[in-house]
Amino acid sequence: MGKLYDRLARDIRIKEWLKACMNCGVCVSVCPAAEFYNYSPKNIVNIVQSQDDEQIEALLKSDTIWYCGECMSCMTRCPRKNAAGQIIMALRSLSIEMGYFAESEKGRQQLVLQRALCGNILNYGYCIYPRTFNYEDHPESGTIGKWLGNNLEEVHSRLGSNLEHDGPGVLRKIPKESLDELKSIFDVTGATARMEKVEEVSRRKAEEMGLDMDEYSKRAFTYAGKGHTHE
Amino acid sequence: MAKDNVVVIGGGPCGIEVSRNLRDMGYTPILLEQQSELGGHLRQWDRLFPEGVDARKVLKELTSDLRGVKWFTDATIDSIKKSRKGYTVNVDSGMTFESKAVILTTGFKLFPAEKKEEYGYNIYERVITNADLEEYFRTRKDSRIQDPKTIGFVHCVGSRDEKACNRQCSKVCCATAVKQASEIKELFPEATVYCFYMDLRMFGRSYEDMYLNAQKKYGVRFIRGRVSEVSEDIDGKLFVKAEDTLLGKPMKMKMDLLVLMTGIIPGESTAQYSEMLGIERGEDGFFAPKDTILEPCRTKDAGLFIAGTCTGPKTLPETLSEARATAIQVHNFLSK
Amino acid sequence: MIYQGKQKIWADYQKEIPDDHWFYVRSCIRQNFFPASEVTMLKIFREMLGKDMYETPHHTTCGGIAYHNECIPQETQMAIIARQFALMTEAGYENYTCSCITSFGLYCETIETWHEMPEVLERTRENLWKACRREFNIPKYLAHTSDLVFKFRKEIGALAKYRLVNKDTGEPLRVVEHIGCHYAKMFPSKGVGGAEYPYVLVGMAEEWGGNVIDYPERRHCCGFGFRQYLVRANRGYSVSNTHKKFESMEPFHPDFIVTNCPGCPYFLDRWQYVIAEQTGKTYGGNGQGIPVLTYEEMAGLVLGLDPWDIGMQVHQIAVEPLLDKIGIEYDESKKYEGTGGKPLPEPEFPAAIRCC
Amino acid sequence: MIDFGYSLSKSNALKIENLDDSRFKALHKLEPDAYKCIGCGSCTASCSAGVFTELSLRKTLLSLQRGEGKGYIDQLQSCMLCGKCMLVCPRGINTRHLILSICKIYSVEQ
Repeated sequence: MGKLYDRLARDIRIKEWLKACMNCGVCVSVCPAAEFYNYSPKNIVNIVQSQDDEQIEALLKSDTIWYCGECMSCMTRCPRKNAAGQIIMALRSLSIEMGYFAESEKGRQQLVLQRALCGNILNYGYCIYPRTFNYEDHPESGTIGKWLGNNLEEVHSRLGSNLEHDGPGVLRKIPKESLDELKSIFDVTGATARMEKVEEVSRRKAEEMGLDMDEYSKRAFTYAGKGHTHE
Repeated sequence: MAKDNVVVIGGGPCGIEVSRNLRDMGYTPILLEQQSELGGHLRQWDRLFPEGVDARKVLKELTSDLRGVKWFTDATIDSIKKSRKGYTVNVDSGMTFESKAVILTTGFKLFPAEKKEEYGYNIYERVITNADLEEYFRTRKDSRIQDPKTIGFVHCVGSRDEKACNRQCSKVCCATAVKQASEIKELFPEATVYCFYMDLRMFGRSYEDMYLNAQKKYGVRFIRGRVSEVSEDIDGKLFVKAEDTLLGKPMKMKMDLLVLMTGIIPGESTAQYSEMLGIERGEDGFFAPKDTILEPCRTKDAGLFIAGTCTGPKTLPETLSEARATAIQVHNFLSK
Repeated sequence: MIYQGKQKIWADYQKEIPDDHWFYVRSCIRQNFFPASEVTMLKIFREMLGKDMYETPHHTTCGGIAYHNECIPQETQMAIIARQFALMTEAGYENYTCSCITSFGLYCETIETWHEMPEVLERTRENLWKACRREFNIPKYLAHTSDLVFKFRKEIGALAKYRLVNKDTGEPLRVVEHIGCHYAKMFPSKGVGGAEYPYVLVGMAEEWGGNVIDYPERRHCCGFGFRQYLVRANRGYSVSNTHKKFESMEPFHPDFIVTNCPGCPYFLDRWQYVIAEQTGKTYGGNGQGIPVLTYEEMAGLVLGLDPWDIGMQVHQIAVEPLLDKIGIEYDESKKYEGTGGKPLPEPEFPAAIRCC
Repeated sequence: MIDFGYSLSKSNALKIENLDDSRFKALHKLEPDAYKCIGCGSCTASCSAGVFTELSLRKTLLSLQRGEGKGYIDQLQSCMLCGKCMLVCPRGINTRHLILSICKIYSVEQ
């Protein structure tokens, strides 16, 4: 029994959601990712179930574990009460802890996501925040998205939001002491450490790739890589 | 010399066969069936695997000579009381029987297909069960079956499925599916027939030939993958998803008919008798015998016997053999 | 389709939802993209139904989107949830309702884990105490806000000004309901109607006069997929999954789509625009799209609230054809106004899809 | 036109209702055993060429049954007709003959 598997086995999500796969394929047939990526949740469960560290390490360094959309459709259907989606979350966490995530295109997206999402949480108290949601990164938000962005205060005020004001309501300004509590939770429960780890590993990887951090982030955000069916 | 009464509860093939054998050994079997006819599930079946023997003929043979068997239909058991002398069995009609031995041949129930919600039985019109299809084979009447061009058989419906609260293999459904797939192909030679299986359990003599025949003679296509969900398209056709696991690819297909192979689960009365008589049950809900290998028909209670599918999924010949074996066990017990 | 078969399943998945006094928490995505939906929800419950919905400015994101992008560990996620519960406990409430489906799923999952593994609950209590000096009770009842609207669908129906009926033909509108994946797929028993045939939106739409469509890809995810949308490189996954749903529902000619998840209406709305831009295909007839509503918007419309008050103008897909079908009155000139009737510059109108 | 930076992906799903199995039916005429495969994988496991290439007779035969064909026929080119698969097939399929028939039928249009 290998070390990587042992670490995985300590994850609550593996304890709860890895039983024994019998390869029936129901997860694959409902999986949104399996339809559009070269991807199979069943194969992932099988590798973890094999407890083979060599294969697990390869998986942790691959694009494969980052294809899942975590819709958890697999969880509803599995006749053995496995949950591929939850198992994948444990794999992703371990990939980050080991620093393996930077070895794959999809894994390298972690830096971009972390900066955006953890930034929003710690600065504003929201996962998504209008001040950091740029039309340039989101042309799919449409002409209305652009309009909303250009007239943010007016439209929100018209619709009854409390944008950046005190008191309750939509997009209210979350009090400083509450943001401090979130920061404190991050420090106590390992989120801050994870952020530092991702920054550090990404910095090293960028260096290795001969990119500065902006180029590295931009590439991670835009480069689709292999595995998409249209390529 | 008149020998003892033996009460047999459950008038399916097992109960009938055990009664006939006891009768032949000089006992007076009292066979109690809660339904209005003897025969159990066999009454609903058309032909039997592997050779396709007519189920009606088998049932007729089994029930042709019941002289010396006191059989009662519409007989629901009120209570069974144990005393030092044996058992007192009270039937709701007011009858009471005394017996030193009681045999439970209470049988099984088919998994209620509607519980597997994602397959849409009783929601999408063209989803039927193996039992419905046998009924159609017998009567040729079912408005849901109208010259289907694409037909699917879904194995393991309510079996090998923890979400359906049944982890066990139901044993006979694979063979039934292969039999039914071949039969429906005989009725609709132009149709394309698919079987969705996880493992094909062709365990009995000449079952493998039945499978080979289904492939070679009938062109039945076997897809290794469990159906994940069924829905209905605007034209009324079924939309079925599965993975072809041997290719590693998700599949979507439209079908005119989908047959759910519902599995064998413990009968309604199993829990009730377990409670009434203190018979242990396994995790799967079936009666647990005293010893699964050496004493499969005995309970901890020396005068109380269990036989047939109330102790787990079995084929018909296995059930009948067990019935005969149980008769001997009962005889040995009563002769002591 | 045999309707009675679904009714039997619905009967199996009843959910106990208390009548009043909820601790209310918001959804990140809804506040960003459909802010008026939460405003409408509170207006209906507080002003029209006279219910107590308590909100504290101190509540925050549940962290769910970050968690599902692996940006924060599970332990952080649980502690943030515990802090929300602490706010509830301190405010003297025991019924907890959230506007977000990702949150709802996480609350269900976390409570379930705490139940299965008491040592994890203990550790969360320690973490929260260490980080925030707070203590918490687990809510007695947990509901998504769509559960609440479902529960009061008859009361809302009694106050309704319009019905989901085509005013010209008298026919019920054809409604596609779309349920957020994390509503019941993880824990079917936590959702009204279960995971396979959820009843929460069907119950509303039918009560208010509509006719719900069941199409082959109904159960399928909208395609958000967290990082699959948030990172541009992955958005092919997201748009392709939405595309699959539209191709599947197209033959049924839906009049509109209603959703209970904050993200889904955004994706189902915006991806129609992208599909039109990229392939020229539109799904709503006349070169238009199929309007996608939140359930709060659907409730607001039948209650006769002004479409521009409840935020129908922040949809990319124009809702006017739907308003016209129902016979809802609106003033087109007020669509793009700011506060106090202040005119705002009009948005651009895409060429590939008619957005009025 | 706006450059979104991505586009619709092609579905991986096999869509059986659009399946064109006319060629497989033609193959079946030549090879009555074409449906007999039980997918056990013995042929692939024993395949001399499969060690060095992607060749898998099991997958090829199954894909052809499902109306696919592209790519798989090219793979068959690496078969050396050594016949080891024939020795191990538990269903006694004449796999060498089958491979030749597949090439005959499927290479026509390609």
